[in-house]
Amino acid sequence: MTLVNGLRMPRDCDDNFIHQVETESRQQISKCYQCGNCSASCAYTYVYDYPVNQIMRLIQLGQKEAVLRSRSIWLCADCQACTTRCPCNIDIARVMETLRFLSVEEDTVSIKNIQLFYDEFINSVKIFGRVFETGLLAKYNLKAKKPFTDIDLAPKVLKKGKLPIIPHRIRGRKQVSDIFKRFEDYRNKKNID
Amino acid sequence: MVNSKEESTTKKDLLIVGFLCNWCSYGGADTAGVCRFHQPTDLRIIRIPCTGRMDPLFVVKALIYGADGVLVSGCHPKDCHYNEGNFYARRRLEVLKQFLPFMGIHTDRFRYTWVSSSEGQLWQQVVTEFSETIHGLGPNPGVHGESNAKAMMSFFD
Amino acid sequence: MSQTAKRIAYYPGCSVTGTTVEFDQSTRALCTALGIELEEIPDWNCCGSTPAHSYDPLLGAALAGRNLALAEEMGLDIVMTPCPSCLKALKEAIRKYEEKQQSFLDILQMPFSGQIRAISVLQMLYEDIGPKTIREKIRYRLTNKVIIPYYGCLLSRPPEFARFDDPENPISMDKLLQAMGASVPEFPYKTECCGAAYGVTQNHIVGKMTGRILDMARRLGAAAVAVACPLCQQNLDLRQSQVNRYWHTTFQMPVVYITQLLGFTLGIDPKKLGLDKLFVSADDLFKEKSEPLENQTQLKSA
Amino acid sequence: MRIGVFICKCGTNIAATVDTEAVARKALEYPDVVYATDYMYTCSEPGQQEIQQAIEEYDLQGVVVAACSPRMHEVTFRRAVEKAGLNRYMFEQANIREHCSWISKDTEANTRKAIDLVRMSVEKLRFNEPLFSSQVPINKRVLVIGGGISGIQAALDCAEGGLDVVMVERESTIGGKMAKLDKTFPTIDCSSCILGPKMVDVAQNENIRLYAYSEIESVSGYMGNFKVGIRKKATYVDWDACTGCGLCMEKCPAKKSFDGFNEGLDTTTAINIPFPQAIPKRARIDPKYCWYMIKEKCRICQKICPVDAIRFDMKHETVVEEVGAIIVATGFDLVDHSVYGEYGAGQYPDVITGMQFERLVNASGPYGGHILRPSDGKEPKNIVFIACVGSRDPSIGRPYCSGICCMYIAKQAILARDHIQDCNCYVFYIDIRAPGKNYEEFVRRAQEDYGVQYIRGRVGKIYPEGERLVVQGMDTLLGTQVEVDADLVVLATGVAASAGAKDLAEKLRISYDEYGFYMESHPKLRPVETNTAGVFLAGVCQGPKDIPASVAQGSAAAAKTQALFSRDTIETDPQIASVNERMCIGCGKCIDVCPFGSIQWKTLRDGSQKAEVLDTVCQGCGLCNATCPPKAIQLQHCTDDQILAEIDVLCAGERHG
Repeated sequence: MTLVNGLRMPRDCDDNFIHQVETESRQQISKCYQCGNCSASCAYTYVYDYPVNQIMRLIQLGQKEAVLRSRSIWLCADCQACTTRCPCNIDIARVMETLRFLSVEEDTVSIKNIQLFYDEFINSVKIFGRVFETGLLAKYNLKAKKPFTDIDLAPKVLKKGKLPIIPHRIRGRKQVSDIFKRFEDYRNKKNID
Repeated sequence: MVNSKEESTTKKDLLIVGFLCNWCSYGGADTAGVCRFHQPTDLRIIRIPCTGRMDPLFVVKALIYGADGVLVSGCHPKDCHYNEGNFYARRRLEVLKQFLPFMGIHTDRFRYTWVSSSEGQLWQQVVTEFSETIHGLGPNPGVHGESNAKAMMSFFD
Repeated sequence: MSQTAKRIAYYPGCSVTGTTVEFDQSTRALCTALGIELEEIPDWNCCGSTPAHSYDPLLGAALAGRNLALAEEMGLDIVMTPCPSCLKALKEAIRKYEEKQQSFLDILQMPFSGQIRAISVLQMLYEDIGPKTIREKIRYRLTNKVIIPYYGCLLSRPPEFARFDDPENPISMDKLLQAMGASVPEFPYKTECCGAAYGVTQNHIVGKMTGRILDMARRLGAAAVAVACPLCQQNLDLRQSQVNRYWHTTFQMPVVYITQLLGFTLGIDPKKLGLDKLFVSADDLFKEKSEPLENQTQLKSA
Repeated sequence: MRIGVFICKCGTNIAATVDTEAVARKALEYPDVVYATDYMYTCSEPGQQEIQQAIEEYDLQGVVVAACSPRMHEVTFRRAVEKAGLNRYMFEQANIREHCSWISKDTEANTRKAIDLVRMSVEKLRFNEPLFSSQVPINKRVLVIGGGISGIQAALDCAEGGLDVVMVERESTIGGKMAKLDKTFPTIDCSSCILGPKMVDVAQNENIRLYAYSEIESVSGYMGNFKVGIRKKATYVDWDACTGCGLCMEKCPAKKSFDGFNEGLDTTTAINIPFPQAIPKRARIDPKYCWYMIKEKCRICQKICPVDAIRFDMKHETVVEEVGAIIVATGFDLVDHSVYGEYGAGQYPDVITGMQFERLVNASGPYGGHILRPSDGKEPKNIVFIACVGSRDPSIGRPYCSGICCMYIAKQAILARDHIQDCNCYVFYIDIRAPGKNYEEFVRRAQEDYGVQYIRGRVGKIYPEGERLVVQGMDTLLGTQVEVDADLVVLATGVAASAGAKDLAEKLRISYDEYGFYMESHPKLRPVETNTAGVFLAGVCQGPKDIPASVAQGSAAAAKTQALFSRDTIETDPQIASVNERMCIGCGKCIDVCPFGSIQWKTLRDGSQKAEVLDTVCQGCGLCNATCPPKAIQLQHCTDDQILAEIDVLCAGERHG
């Protein structure tokens, strides 16, 4: 048994986590009084492991592990329904976004496929400056060990000449990769202090 | 926050005169007391019916006679027990602020604020902060040049 | 409105250069016809989209920021993009600039004032052109054709971020469609999510989402669904076959860009509008053109 | 002056952190102080006697008590010194508890502070002068604004006590919101059956003069003597002639007029009596719909009215009533749910408000008591109730709980189950607020005996699907989304301050909170008084409450009025401004600033204009005092001299010590 906000519970509380989420998202989580409107409005609740309102509650209790390892934060499509309808003016979508990036930082991403896709996406941007969809999709599907997903669509798409075979490389690739570099430096500095 | 409160009491007291309206801020100070909210001891409170009663002269006199700081507090705008007293107060005290420098008085030595009778916590905060400010400024060096002060007085009389 | 050509910075975004190229085509064609000078941001890069933001909002902001900086360099104060998620990324960048200016600029390393404004194609059509002008300019009317306006998530949400239209019941597209003579029923799923990026990673989700939307559209007797978002279009159009498999349905619902519809009614050559790029053919919709109705429309506008 | 100083230990409350003995010793050094001591509990009976004895013994002319806050015991001690033959205003109290002993543990500093505070009080006291309150006669008539249940209760209680009552009602009938209700919780007794008789009493009680379809135009004067301008709005029917036979309603062709009483669920005629039990039962023409008013033809009502009471040329008129007290019972409005786009923004006919539901189930309602869908008149199978619509919602600026919704939807669900045996009722709630007597049991009954489904969670969206409405909600206890195919959705719209509340408040010079609810004098101890003497509050105009509470407050306001009127004159507080005519330059600044209009011009024999304070109106805020250029007008017991004296000793003390 450990104390969570002075409650004795069989789980750990990370006060720093609450603070971290609030500063990064610039939202006051304690405003949430659990009306459940976010979950009611969310189109994805049925695929979530924790509905949004429970995510908010978990944050209030500093349940870092549970939150950052949850599938929900990755299944959120950022559709803004929750934010639009929250009676307490909490920008919930932004909180979810914050959680995604915190979970990347902590390397606790639950849905590997999504991380895979995102990594490929970012790589594509790093290399070409833009997203090379053909390559991205192919590569992703291979790595995701499901090379035949959307295979049914491929011919159609190609017929319409919609998937360029050669990636477009922008001239400012250097500029873009520099942005990445400078960002990494910033990241490292932040993590040090 | 806490330790800052501790030290401000251990320092030697300076003199802060407080003018509090009977209905909101005086009650707020009472509430703070009832809740035992720890506060610096420099403040001496004069009870007035309403901040609308505040004659800028009072502030000026206090500062000239050697008070190190003056704190005026009343009801929040729109909550005035007498409907609009605190609006008049705001207008007058704003003007007063403009004049303090002419008397060689640091404007930070004077502050006015709104605290309701339920806001004990806020009152503790206000008192603590203001006392710290005043301790930061140190004792009131007094008015430079009697004549200057006289001039000011005549302005207000 | 804009008699003297109005100059706007144009940010196409990656997806419209590939899978949804017709949105790009029709947007350009339309703007030319409406006397709006689109200036593509030279050598623009990917806005970072959701992946970059999930990686770290600051990275996303910086990536999108480069495009904004370039646009400012062009001396333009408005950047328009056909893709709502790009739009969000651009706005996000402006917000980050306001919040974490220093680190933002440190990473971007480009002159940026944050004065630029980002808008969607729909916003431009509705606010800068407006239904009235459109009613005057169109040559063909979509008379007695039921067309469903589908907005998706991001065009008007969240309110204080989008600053456009009503978050719960947007009406801009409705008004535009009505101006084109179409009959527009109340569509309850206007802002329901289409499944967004899960087409790729979790396409069963998209199946469910889009299925509901298409079903409702059919029940309302829709001849087509009008959209203003490449992602929505892809999920509804490209993936319609998947939806049919998922739900054992037989949807054949054309999903058309508002820009294509508008272009058509203005009499722009369908080729230029990329109508042929749609997966579910919309030919029936455009087949029998009602006669040009200058005089009638004149009366209307009078 | 001979002054006695009493330092209270207040047990250990003060003594623990203040050296009271030292303070007393120090006090003896002050000018005029002839006696000083400390005592365990000065406010106690023996404590007070101690003071009185000292007054005797040392024949004191003034007393200073250093103890708790004067807001606590000033009155007590004033009474004590008065008993001993002093003028009660020859007393000052220094607050060395709340402002000293309780807020610091540093005994030294506290003692120093206490010494200063006592010093200041002594100095102030030296300038005190005996004050005597004057007596003014009371006009023993009371004005009740608002003819809802709490207004009615207040009026009847006052009339019962033999007072003349003037009642002003904005609508053309009294009864307010309660008249529209079908049943009332938690007893399910018929609303009009319990309200009706009271309405009749109002009509029949010869002590009550009722101005229906009238509004307050102006208020002047003060407690005991108010002058109220009442605007009688044109009804276009001579109510002295009209018998309420209703013939005109049968014949009036403008049948599409808005029916406010039925919450717009039905239409009525342009000339109409809101409902059969209306009081007064008089017809009124709605100019927005009357054919003759819009297009100059028709006049059928005029032709058929047996007592020819129709007056198309009727104008508004203003009457003035003089009263001694005012009871404000202006009630409330319901939150406009059109702000909720996700609930259809008021566009879906089958998404209705709680009040509309009341009309639906009511036997005298549009469907004669059958619950039917407004859209197609079909009987609903699935009825969904949504709580907290417009309550607990900071995003629309209403963070407060409306207090009544939880109960009325429980009642309505029960009624629905009673009317339609095989219907399903679902209630989406966030928390159930059922604090009243038998309330919780009532809500339990809804669930246990009537099988109402309670789902904890808010509804995200309502959208039409075919003939039905899909309600997309959340069961937060289960952690899953739930959808209901509803035939009828009832929004438990919350309580909002009445539209005209703020204007009226300005006229009455009473204050209101940020939501427009009127402010009581003290949230706990003065719940029906306002800060304007002689103006009392009753009902929801002061804040959300249910019928029992509104009635109780109505009676309370009546009781306060009775108490006020039980005397023939009122004693005025003498701590008010007074003008020194020799110094007054007649600039009139004080007249301009006075928030209460309590200063007027006075012409002296030499014809010169001077300011004059109306004792009974002045509230003693001192605004005039601070404004007066020559300081001719002084707030007694808080004069410039007194305040300056306090400042002086305080700072002087500091300078030399």
